[in-house]
Amino acid sequence: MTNPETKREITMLEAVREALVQEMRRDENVFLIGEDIGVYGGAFGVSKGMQEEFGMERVRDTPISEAGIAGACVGAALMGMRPVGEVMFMDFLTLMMDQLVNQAAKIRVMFGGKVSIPLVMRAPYGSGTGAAAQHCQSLESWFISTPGIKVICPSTPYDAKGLLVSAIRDNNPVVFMENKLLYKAKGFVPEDLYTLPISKGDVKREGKDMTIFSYGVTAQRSLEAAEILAKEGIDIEVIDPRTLKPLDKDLVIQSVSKTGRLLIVHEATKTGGFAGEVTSVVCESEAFDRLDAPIKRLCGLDIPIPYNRTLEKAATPQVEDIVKAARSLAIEGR
Amino acid sequence: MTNPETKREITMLEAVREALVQEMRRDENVFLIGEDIGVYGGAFGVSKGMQEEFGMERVRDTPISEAGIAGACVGAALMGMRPVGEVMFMDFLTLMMDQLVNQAAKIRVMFGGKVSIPLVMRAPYGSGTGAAAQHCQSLESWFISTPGIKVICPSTPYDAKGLLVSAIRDNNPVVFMENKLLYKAKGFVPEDLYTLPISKGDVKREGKDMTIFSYGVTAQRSLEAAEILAKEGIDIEVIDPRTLKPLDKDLVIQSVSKTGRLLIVHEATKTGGFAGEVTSVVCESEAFDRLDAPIKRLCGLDIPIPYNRTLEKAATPQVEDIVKAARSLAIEGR
Amino acid sequence: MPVHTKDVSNELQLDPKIRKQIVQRLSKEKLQKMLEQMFLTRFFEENAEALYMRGLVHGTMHLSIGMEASPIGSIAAIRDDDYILHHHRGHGHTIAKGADITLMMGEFIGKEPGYCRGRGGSMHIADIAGRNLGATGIVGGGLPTAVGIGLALQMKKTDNILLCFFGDGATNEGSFHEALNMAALWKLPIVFICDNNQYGMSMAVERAMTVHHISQRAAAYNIPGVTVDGNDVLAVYDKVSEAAMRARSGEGPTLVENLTYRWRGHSKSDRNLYRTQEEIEEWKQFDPIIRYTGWLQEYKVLSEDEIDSIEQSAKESINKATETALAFPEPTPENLEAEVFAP
Amino acid sequence: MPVHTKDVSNELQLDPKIRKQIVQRLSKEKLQKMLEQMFLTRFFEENAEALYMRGLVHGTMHLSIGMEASPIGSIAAIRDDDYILHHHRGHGHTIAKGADITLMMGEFIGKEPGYCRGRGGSMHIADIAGRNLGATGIVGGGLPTAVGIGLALQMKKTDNILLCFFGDGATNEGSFHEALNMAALWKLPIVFICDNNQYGMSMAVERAMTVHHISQRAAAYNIPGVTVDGNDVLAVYDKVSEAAMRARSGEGPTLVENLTYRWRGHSKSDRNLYRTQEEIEEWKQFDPIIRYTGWLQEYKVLSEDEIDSIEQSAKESINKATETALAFPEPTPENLEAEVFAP
Ligand SMILES: Cc1ncc(C[n+]2csc(CCOP(=O)(O)OP(=O)(O)O)c2C)c(N)n1
Ligand SMILES: Cc1ncc(C[n+]2csc(CCOP(=O)(O)OP(=O)(O)O)c2C)c(N)n1
Ligand SMILES: [Mg+2]
Ligand SMILES: [Mg+2]
Repeated sequence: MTNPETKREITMLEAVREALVQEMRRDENVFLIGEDIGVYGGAFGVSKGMQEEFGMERVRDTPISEAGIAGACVGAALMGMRPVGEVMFMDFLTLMMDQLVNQAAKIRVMFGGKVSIPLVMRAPYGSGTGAAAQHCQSLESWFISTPGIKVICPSTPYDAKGLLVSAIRDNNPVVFMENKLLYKAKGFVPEDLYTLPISKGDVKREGKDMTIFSYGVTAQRSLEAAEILAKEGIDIEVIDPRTLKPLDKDLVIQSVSKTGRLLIVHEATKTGGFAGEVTSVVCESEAFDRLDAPIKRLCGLDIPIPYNRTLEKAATPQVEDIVKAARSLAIEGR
Repeated sequence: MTNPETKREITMLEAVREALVQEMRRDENVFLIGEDIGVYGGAFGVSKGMQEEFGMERVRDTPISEAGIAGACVGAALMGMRPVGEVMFMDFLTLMMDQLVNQAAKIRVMFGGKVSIPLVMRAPYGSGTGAAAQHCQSLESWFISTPGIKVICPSTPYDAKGLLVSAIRDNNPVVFMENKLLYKAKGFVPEDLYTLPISKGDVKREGKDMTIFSYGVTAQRSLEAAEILAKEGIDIEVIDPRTLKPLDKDLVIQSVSKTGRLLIVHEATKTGGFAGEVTSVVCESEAFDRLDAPIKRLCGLDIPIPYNRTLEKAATPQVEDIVKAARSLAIEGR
Repeated sequence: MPVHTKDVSNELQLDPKIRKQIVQRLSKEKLQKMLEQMFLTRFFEENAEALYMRGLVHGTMHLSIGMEASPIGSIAAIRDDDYILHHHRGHGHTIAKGADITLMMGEFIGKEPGYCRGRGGSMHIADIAGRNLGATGIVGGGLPTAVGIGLALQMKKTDNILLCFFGDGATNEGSFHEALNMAALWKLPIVFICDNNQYGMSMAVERAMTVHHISQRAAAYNIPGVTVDGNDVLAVYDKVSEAAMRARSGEGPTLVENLTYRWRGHSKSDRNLYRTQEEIEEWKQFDPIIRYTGWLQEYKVLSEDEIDSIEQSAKESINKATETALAFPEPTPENLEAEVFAP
Repeated sequence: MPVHTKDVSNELQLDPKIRKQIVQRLSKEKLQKMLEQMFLTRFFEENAEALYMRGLVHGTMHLSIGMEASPIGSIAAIRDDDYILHHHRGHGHTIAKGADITLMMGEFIGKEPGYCRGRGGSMHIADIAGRNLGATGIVGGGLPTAVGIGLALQMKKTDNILLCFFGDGATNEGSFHEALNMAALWKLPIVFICDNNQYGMSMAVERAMTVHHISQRAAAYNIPGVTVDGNDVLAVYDKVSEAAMRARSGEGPTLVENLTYRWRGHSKSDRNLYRTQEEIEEWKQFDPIIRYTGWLQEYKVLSEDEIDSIEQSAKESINKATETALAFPEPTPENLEAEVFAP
């Protein structure tokens, strides 16, 4: 795991804000746009205080008009600005799909490569806050299957800051997923501006008996599960792609080639989720022959997220579910 | 393959229309709604002549308001009607995502199972007509990953009629995909009203050396490829799930257990496409141990569909691509 | 100060003579029921808030304290067999449509016997049997759905109508535009009712749109648009009655804007930075319950004692409902996937 | 007969005195250029249609024959360094913004040297260097994008403006509403121009909305809305000039509705069942080119001979462009995935 050389601990939320603030100071083409991001600071408080420094133009509150926000980003990007949009909950990307998929993702190729669309859409995602079916989705697979869009999902404050800066500087549309439960998670983050490479995953824990591939909050849960299983003598490698698209296939292939076992864990629903893609990538690689057991998926249930806390927890993989699945995979095929 | 007992050949387009006409005669709760479906007959002519029989209320032209059309279907379904919406091109589902995903798919569970949403959204999809990036997409994976929605995609006129009738009678939201290039394809179709079971796939060609899993126009291309390879002594089984969600897993598992080889072919982009899901399903089943070679995917390129005919063809699997991929898979691992 | 504060205090106020006429047209029973519902809503939300503070509720919550006249006056104007569709701030609407407060509270706390079996929560309470077709958490998300409901009512040749509620912020969503256009075009039996509480979260109406009154947007669909003193339950009742008659007689939809104000924050995370304490206090002068009880006494419909006893009994009902609901069983996480598709 | 046919023939016609003033305000060069562009557009599309008939074009095509005055009059009203954004029926807009017709035709036929390297085709011609930011095939899809372009122009403190074009049908999309609201709110330097050709595919305007004039929808955003005789290139020029000045001076957007008519079917598959032949013929009486050449002669700007020679030379240019474009190389399908992401 990449270890930042700093002793400063901040939360993921602060890391995201710091990336925004520092990039906005550096490049006047960067601006924020979204609902209630000004004095309110955004639904989760990410941009709290930023309007004071950057003004109402560059931290721009909008009417409740998601298609309009997305369009504002596409158009501004077309003109050479670097807009960072905020969709209040990832679920509301449903209202931005035309602008993101039919416009942002396609304009470059459709216009013969003569223009680029450097925009970032920040999307808080995931369940665990009791906000029920319409405010808890993890919709990454829609964008992973859309040519022309990059998808990033950090699991630590360090990754969040470095990758958000890279996303802003990238010349393509990026959906930047932020897990709501991780906003309060702390980690070491350098104070200076830095970038992390897009499409480079990270080994969050080295191990030899099995690979767990995960991202976002389930990457953190996987690390917890790995510690528990370490006590049982199962040595798990946890890899975090950080960028879901384009995927760092080498990292997955190398890790699985080494461990011979792969468990893919994500919060998004299992059916049609990203885990299938990762499975295919491994099957199509040389790692396939090194598999000692079938690839397993541990993902969200195929249900709209329920409100009740117990049901909500049951809907996505928790630490104990990961422990159980990994423990059983460890002995399979032996 | 299920063989209808009839000698009447009609096109897929006529089969779809016949399903609509016969269901509308049978059940007055069924109605059509969409853009230019009246005198114009819809962009592809599916509902040509229907307004004459059923009137302007039950074959209802709408303003160009996709979210409105989807909402009209959701609301009418909530009231016990059985709306059949038409989105002119599948690409415009981007504008219906909130109504379909956040409302239609979730209302049942969100309201405690006390209501159901029986709607069908017919969606012409796919490339090959020179309509470029915004009119050629195959977006099934978005809906496959959405709990609460069923996805159907027929490859023959017979399947189209029987499945559309079942879709209309189903008590859930269904995205019904119709391949534009197949509209003119002919096949035997009984004149009487009949249903085909949702979530039951079909063996379109029996074979013992390899399974090709495909649907829509690529299922037809796979059959052509199988005939070509038969002459080379490669005996291919072509299975067509017909319903993509919920998937007939048994059919896939049985076929692959028998042949030991699986090639998944679809028009949608490879990355994040349905093929990954199918790969995972097989990996998680007993068929995994019967595999003689890794599972292979042959899918659309990760690009917005280009306008130029040559480029457009290169973007999705053609017969010769399938032949090549299947031929190479046939000898792998031997 | 938001643009509309003055409107309510001045020009929109009903002529007392007209208000008196409205009261005279209504039975004591009806007038009393409206008051009961206002109290029930107020106490339901105060209890809900208290439960939240005690950590007994997981998730979010949107309170409509101070806004009760809009849903209750509106729904008093329709028949029991008519329909409503509402939104995230929907406790008042649900009570007005005759919901069982115990099942409501059960849902709020996420219990199995709750209206949505604990799957929906505060933002999604629906009472399908009571023709309350539920609440969406997607701002503006109910508007296109309303078109379908209206269409079904029209196609089935019923004489029922739908009240479709949404906030001021929702009128900036594309869905508002598409829905109003379609409903106007097909003369659907819908009354579109905007609970204009001056803010969409932190966005004051005048920072989110350039028209002074949301009702002006009716012009784009050639339908009537009306702005009402939304803290006057009688004025709301009166204007929605007219619109309901129009809808029922096949003349099509009306856009009714009830000007009101939310006393509490948008949801739990709100620090109220976007408005002043004075503004909130000013609006509290227009408490719809106090105004209504004043008129009921003035027009001798109810005595102070009667009002007190209605208030007391509402408070007791809510307390009892809360107690019962807290004792309700939790849902269990078995077979969740099996309930997704209808048979 | 669609609702607007009479409008153009009667009330909307410019007072001849005003028309004369407009002509007098313009240089001969400018007036001649507008005529050239009208001819170029007409012949471009006639050639395109012929190529299509001969099977040389794969895909679809949307012709604007009969509608030339709207894009050409509008774009004549802005500066070369201003921007446009248009839609599926965008040949006239592209020519008016100064495109190279050979590269346009190359794109139409899908060749590598075409504007979009054969990737876009007729529906997506963009000439980024010429500040023509392209055409979307999603009805209404350009409107939200326009907000971002306007925002960038404003934030960069340029004095450039954007003309955003769309059809009558597009005004029923939610995106229209969101975009106009945001542009009005922030006083963006945009002129929204509706090429109202009476139909969205087969839907007559009056079957798709309840307002008589699309410009009435400006009321929902408190911005000026104006309906223009869209077959009078001078009237269009005049009204868009006013709106452009407003936009440029920071006063915000205007909604301009150019009433016009499409002579051809919507696209190739159209059997014209939704309108009568008489209606089409009636509108052909208002051919924007014939009307314009008439006035040019009447006001002695150009002689018949001069006009003929402009016509001839436009025809020749288009023929030559077609020939050249047909000989252009095809794109090759190598490394298509590599071009998706910008470096
Ligand atoms: C599509 C969508 N965008 C944003 C939100 C987040 N959100 C929830 S309520 C709200 C404010 C809504 O304002 P208004 O319509 O005026 O209703 P109010 O909350 O004032 O009752 C916002 C922005 C949402 N739930 N859905
Ligand atoms: C979102 C969307 N819906 C439907 C279509 C199909 N379609 C293409 S053009 C058109 C008619 C558009 O009408 P209008 O806006 O009046 O433009 P016109 O074609 O008349 O120039 C339709 C329905 C589309 N391309 N995009
Ligand atoms: Mg509000
Ligand atoms: Mg039109």
